[in-house]
Amino acid sequence: MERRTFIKLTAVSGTGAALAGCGVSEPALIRFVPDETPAPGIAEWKPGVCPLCAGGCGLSVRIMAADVDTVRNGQRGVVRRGVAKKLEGAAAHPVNGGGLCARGQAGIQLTYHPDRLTQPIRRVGSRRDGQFEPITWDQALSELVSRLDTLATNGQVRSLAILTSGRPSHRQLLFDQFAARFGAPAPISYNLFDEPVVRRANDLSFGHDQLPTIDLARTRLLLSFGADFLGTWNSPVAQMAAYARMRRNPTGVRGSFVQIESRMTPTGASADEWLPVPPGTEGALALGLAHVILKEHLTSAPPGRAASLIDGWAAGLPDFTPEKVSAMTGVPSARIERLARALAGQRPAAAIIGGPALAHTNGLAAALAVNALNALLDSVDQPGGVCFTPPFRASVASRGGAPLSGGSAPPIRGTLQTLASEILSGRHPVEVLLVDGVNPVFAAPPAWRVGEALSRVPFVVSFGSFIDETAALADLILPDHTFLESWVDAVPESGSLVAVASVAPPTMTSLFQTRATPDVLLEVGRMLRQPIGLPWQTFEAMLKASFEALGPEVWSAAQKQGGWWEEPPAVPPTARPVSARLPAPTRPPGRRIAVSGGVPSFAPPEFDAAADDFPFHLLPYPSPSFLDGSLAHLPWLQELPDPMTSAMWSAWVELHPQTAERLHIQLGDLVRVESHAGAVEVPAFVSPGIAPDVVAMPVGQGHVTYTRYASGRGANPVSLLAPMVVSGADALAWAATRVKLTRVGPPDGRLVLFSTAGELRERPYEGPGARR
Amino acid sequence: MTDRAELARLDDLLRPLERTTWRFYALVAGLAVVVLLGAVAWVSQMVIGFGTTGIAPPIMWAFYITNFVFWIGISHAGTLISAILRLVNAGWRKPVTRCAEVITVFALMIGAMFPLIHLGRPWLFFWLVPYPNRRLIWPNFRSPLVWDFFAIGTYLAGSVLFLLLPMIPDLATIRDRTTGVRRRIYGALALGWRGTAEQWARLETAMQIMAVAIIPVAVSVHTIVSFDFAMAPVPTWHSTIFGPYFVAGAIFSGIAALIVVMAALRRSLRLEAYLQPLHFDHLGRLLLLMSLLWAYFVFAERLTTWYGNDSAEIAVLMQTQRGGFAPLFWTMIVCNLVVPVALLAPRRLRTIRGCVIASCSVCIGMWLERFLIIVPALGHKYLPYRWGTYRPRAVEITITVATFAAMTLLYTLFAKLVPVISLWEWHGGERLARSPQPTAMPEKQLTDMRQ
Amino acid sequence: MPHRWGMVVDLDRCTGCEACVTACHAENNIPTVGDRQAARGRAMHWIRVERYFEGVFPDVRVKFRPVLCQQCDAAPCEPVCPTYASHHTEEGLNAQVYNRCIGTRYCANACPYSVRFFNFFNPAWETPLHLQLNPDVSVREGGVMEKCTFCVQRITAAEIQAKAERRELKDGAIAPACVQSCPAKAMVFGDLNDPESEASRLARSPRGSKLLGDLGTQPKVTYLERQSPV
Amino acid sequence: MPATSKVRLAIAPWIAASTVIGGCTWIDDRTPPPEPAPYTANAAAASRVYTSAHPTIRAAARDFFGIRPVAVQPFAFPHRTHVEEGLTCTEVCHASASRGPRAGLPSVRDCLTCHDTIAAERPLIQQITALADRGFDFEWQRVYGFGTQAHVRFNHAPHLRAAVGCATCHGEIGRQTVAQRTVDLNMGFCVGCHRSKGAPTDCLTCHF
Repeated sequence: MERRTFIKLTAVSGTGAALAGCGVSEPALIRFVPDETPAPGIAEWKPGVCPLCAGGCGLSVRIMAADVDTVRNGQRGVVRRGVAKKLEGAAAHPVNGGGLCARGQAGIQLTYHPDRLTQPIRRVGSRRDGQFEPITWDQALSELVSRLDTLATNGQVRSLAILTSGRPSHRQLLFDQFAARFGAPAPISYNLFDEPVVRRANDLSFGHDQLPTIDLARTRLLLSFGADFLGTWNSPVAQMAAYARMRRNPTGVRGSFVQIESRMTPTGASADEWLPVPPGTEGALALGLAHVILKEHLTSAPPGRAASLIDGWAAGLPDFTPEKVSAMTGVPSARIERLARALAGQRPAAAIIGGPALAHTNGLAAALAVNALNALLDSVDQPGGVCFTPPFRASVASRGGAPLSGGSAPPIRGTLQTLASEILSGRHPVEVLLVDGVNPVFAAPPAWRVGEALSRVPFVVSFGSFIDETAALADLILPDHTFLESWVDAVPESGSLVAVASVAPPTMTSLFQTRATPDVLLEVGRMLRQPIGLPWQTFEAMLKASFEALGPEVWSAAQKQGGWWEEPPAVPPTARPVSARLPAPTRPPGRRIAVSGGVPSFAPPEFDAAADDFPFHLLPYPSPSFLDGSLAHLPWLQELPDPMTSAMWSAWVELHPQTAERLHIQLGDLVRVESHAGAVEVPAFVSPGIAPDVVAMPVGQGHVTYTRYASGRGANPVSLLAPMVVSGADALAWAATRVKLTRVGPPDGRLVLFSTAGELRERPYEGPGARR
Repeated sequence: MTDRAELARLDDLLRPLERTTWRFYALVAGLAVVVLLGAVAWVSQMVIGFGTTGIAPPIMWAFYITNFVFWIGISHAGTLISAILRLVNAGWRKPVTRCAEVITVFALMIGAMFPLIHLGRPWLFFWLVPYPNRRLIWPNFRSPLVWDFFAIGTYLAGSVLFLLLPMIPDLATIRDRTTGVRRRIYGALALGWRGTAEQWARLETAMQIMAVAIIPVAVSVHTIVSFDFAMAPVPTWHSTIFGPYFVAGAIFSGIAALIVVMAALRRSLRLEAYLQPLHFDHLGRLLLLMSLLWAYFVFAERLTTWYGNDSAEIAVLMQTQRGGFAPLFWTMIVCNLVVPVALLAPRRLRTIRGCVIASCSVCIGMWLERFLIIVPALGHKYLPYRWGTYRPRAVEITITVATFAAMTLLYTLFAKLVPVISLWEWHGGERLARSPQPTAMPEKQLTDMRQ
Repeated sequence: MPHRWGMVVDLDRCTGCEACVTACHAENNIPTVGDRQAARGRAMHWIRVERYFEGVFPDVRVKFRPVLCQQCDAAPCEPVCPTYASHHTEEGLNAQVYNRCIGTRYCANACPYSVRFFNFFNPAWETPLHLQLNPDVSVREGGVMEKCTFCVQRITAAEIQAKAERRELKDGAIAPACVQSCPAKAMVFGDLNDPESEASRLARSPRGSKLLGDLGTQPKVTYLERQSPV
Repeated sequence: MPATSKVRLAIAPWIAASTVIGGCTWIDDRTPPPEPAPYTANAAAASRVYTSAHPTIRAAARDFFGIRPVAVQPFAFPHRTHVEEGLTCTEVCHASASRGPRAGLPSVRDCLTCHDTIAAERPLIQQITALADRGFDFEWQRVYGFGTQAHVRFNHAPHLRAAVGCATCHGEIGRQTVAQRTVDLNMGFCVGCHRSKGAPTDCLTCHF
């Protein structure tokens, strides 16, 4: 039934469960004796950890008493207990320092989601018609265990595959060790907007296989090549906090930054200078800037390894004179020179690269170019420059104290693409697949045929709390506690200048018959015919072991403050290496250069199709509300207006006014976006902030099944992506697809705007773009 | 004049009261159904929620307030016509007055309902009324809505009196002609009228006082209605011209409504002999005058807005003149200016038919005018990010239509129970047919009339 | 001297991330209305981030501006309300008294900032989403107007606490949900009657301006304009 | 015929006008209804919704006229006995009243903190113990308290700190066995007291 209608009905004959403190009498109901006795009306704050992205922000969770519907030995009734009411940023946490993004705050709705799985379910009937039946935990666990036992007895241990989000944490470590001890290949992680290219580049240039942490607070001039660092990229909350300090700098100097991209992100909107360049030419611009600095001898930085990776650096980059770069990028050479001089003149200055700039065939080369530029500006590991969060050494790691993140060397993992192709080709038969916290069926390009591959796997187990496209293919779903109901941890690889590991105990008892996945994993390990002997009874024990190794009282302190971190170094304004006092890179640098051939030098980007039949670049970007779509089921985020378009509950395609005029497309018109890989129909949003030859679509909507709020809503641009690869790093080049547009029809109400008139200008009847 | 003529006229005017055709029942039944539908719509709106209407931010007032202003405007027919004409003692008014006053009363009753209908929680309307309560709170006397409450209350009371006073002798006449229960009812209503010289004298004085008193009330009422808008800092609302502008518009639509009603009565009740082309001609001239006056106000208001070139106000101006509301705006101009002038300025077009067509178009035009004052301005306030538009839904349309049905129904029932043309005032009315003296009329028209 | 609560929004820091919007929903029991109602412009966001484009490609700039109730000293919404549901408190807040509101929606028309929101239906939460509702804040019903309260429940709680501990309220002791959540610390809340409070200090900044100040509504929210690079 | 012509005359133009307006401001805002998820995890939740609406129109009417449901308690708690024993209201049973906004109603656990020893042999107490053993708690009905739509956010603690005795608002419950509503907590009652004590009488003091 349509949501609004039954709300109307309830208004008439509804089930007005009375709010605490109301006089409306309720039919007498059963009340159970509470396990805990929270004082009514008095709030209690407990620490938490936000698991929604890799940022690993610390939370402060507001707990208050409430009457909760529950079932005890078959009887429905209510019980008073403490439940989470609000999530706020933990003030002392080194990553987010009190702030919390919209997504993190909406995370509380994961726990209270009406479509959340309340107990284990097992698929009945065939895959894809997605019918499930509830079962008990005993049944569920014994089924999983028996499957694993069969593998063990048949010596097929390598045909157990595990898919995880791959975010550095003890949870991930547990999966790794489970796989290792069972004899299975290392868990494969997939995340559409993860930045393997940056990690690779940083590894090559600086020996840090991790995302960078920009010391924005002290930067005076920042060059951002496509990195939406105030919105969705890397560790947004940490970067916004630092950005705020940069804007109101203690030294009194207001730092400024230039955003280089082809579609204006919210970050671009906050930039002092917005510099659009054609997709895939960011690297050229970086090298052009380096050229000028080198030619004019504006800096005297020693050429580090980063520089040595760039062809023709020693010769002063002859192929990247301002004129040549201007020809490639369309940026006037005068402007290039001005920027270069500004960079060299205003120290500390830094450059970062991320997002679409890396999602081209030449992404790695571009990243290396930017790294070289930073090296040239002597802004690596310097105040106000590009730094790296020191590693957190988890003593519990199998290879004795290998760091969890930050220059870590996790076991060489396969990729989702190879896994899928191997399953389909039968080269690597996967008998059992465990999926935790990822939805590759939704977020992988169609050419990889992930869905098909998964349905070839005889037994798929999901630990998700919701039925998304991947879980719908599962044979068994073992719903996890939410992060408020269980032990949760995160070891951010970036966002902090000091080593940090967030950890928090459960803030409330679980609402439903769910179980914490790490504990389930440990229990399964014990129940196997040959137990795989993970040394911990519970996940809590594992965390305890890990943190106690840091010192006697660390564990109790960490539980209270929501994590462990070093004291921030008191840095005097004088330039000295921020991470000088930090351990050197964990491996001999460049160890893995050999792994996948040589270092690519900058080449013009390649695209999947020719410009004449597919005239537009497709730019899929992480939705500010849903990231890669994993949060599309939260009503608050669905109704959160998109910052640039004010759209709610919708997907759309952004295009330039001239493009729209040429194709006779107006705001809200239905448009068919077609690539080699597929086609979708979405409403159009005409935006001045995008290049005429680029169309942009937010990723996040277009779920086939993902609860009542996201199912069948909008379209998914990932289904248009061609399987282009970033050369030198086996990562998906998700911005290298070309598309064509055709107008399908008039607005049909799919585009829901909060600014209902779709007004773009503050004075619509004056100035450029006036309607008069 | 002879008794026979007198009696014949009485029979004429009382025929509708004494004889009832099937058409009457059919009409009443039909109208009652429509009114009932309106009631159902309102109840559903209360039970399901106000959201069943098309009203949505930023446009919080639309159809209901449009109807409110429109009906209050219509109500100006009665007082202005009868009161002013009474004071200047224009003889030709006499068959017209009661029709007009009845419109006033009913239009007010209907108009006054809309502020209630448009409430989010109508069952709490009594918080608008000042009365000592245990909450120790009074209404906010700074709010124009509270002013409305008093103004409309006064006006309603006044115009009811104004209608009832001159009805007393007629009720007495009916009492004398009927028997049984009817006789008792009309007798009660006649308040023991015996027609003594003293009573006549008192009635005359009372009418004079009422006539003088009611005019300022009428003017103030619509001024205050206009304050509902003028007091809010909404682009194009916050204007000093609104008071007179609204009053003029009210009289304008009032006259139009009166002409429509008179024509309807004339045909349905066979009153050709009483409501004569002369009356339509006079009212037609009045309508023409008001049309020009209205046009002047509109011109003045829009010119200043355009010349002032305030970005917020310009936005509203553009919306009405060229934007989404342009079709409505130009329809309004045609209905309120082009049609009336075309039909009423040339004398030979100023026939009954011509007047009626013009009046209908004015009624439509004036409704649109109220709509166009309210909606585009609300839809385009200062911050373009929150601009929006409005689309009515079934509930509003049903209730709107129902109120027009209600008006017709009330009028039909009234005409069934009381002669719509004052019996006793006709004495004067007839004199005019005998001597051209009080009104200078061409001989030809007089002769038409006599036939 | 009574407090006079005010806010300062630094547009040089605001990144349009809308953390404040979600924070407001979480704190103040603001319902989600669903796609159909939202399509009719009935979505409720007590605080919103307005976005305006300036210039044409490639020289485009965007202006973000968080707009919430400006808590005007001369508020147009107050005199028009016939029942005092919208009225001025001693601490200078524009109170919206839900139980006194009869739903004339006159205040919403009068408000130049369009920050008042009307409950067109009884708000509803699919269970168990309602477990998140904040017991310190009313759950409004259909037919009443609502708007930003500067998180009066937090103000009251802090004042009661201070009174209980027999101490003065410290500056910065109170943070409405939006201010607390802002990752960029772009918003500052405080007592404008205390010349030393950070809020009043920033409000005196030369960058400061009031939204639609020329209307004479005397807002208590000050916007610090964006700066251009040195 | 005149009748029908009258109808036409009167109504036709208005229908016309309505349709014109309807047509002109028409914007198609239909949203395609989302496909339901193939498996609704939480059938109970899927069908239920929490709303501030009155459950029924009758309930709404009763609330409008201030007719309160008579509280029928699951257990005849003798307030009098306990108060005469020298137990104060906020000691155990309504402890949170002195710390926060809500007084709270005691759970059976609170009863047993004393009664597992005191008077444990009395039949009534044994009833309670039995109830607790079966894992059930009292579903107390509120005697005082305000309607949802009164939007009163009353806070006990400051009143207690201001030495406003419980009896002021709750009557002499200490003399009653089962609590009865003896004081009519209308707004005049509150405002009167606030005025007399010089407490703030601003709407926002209580309503938010």
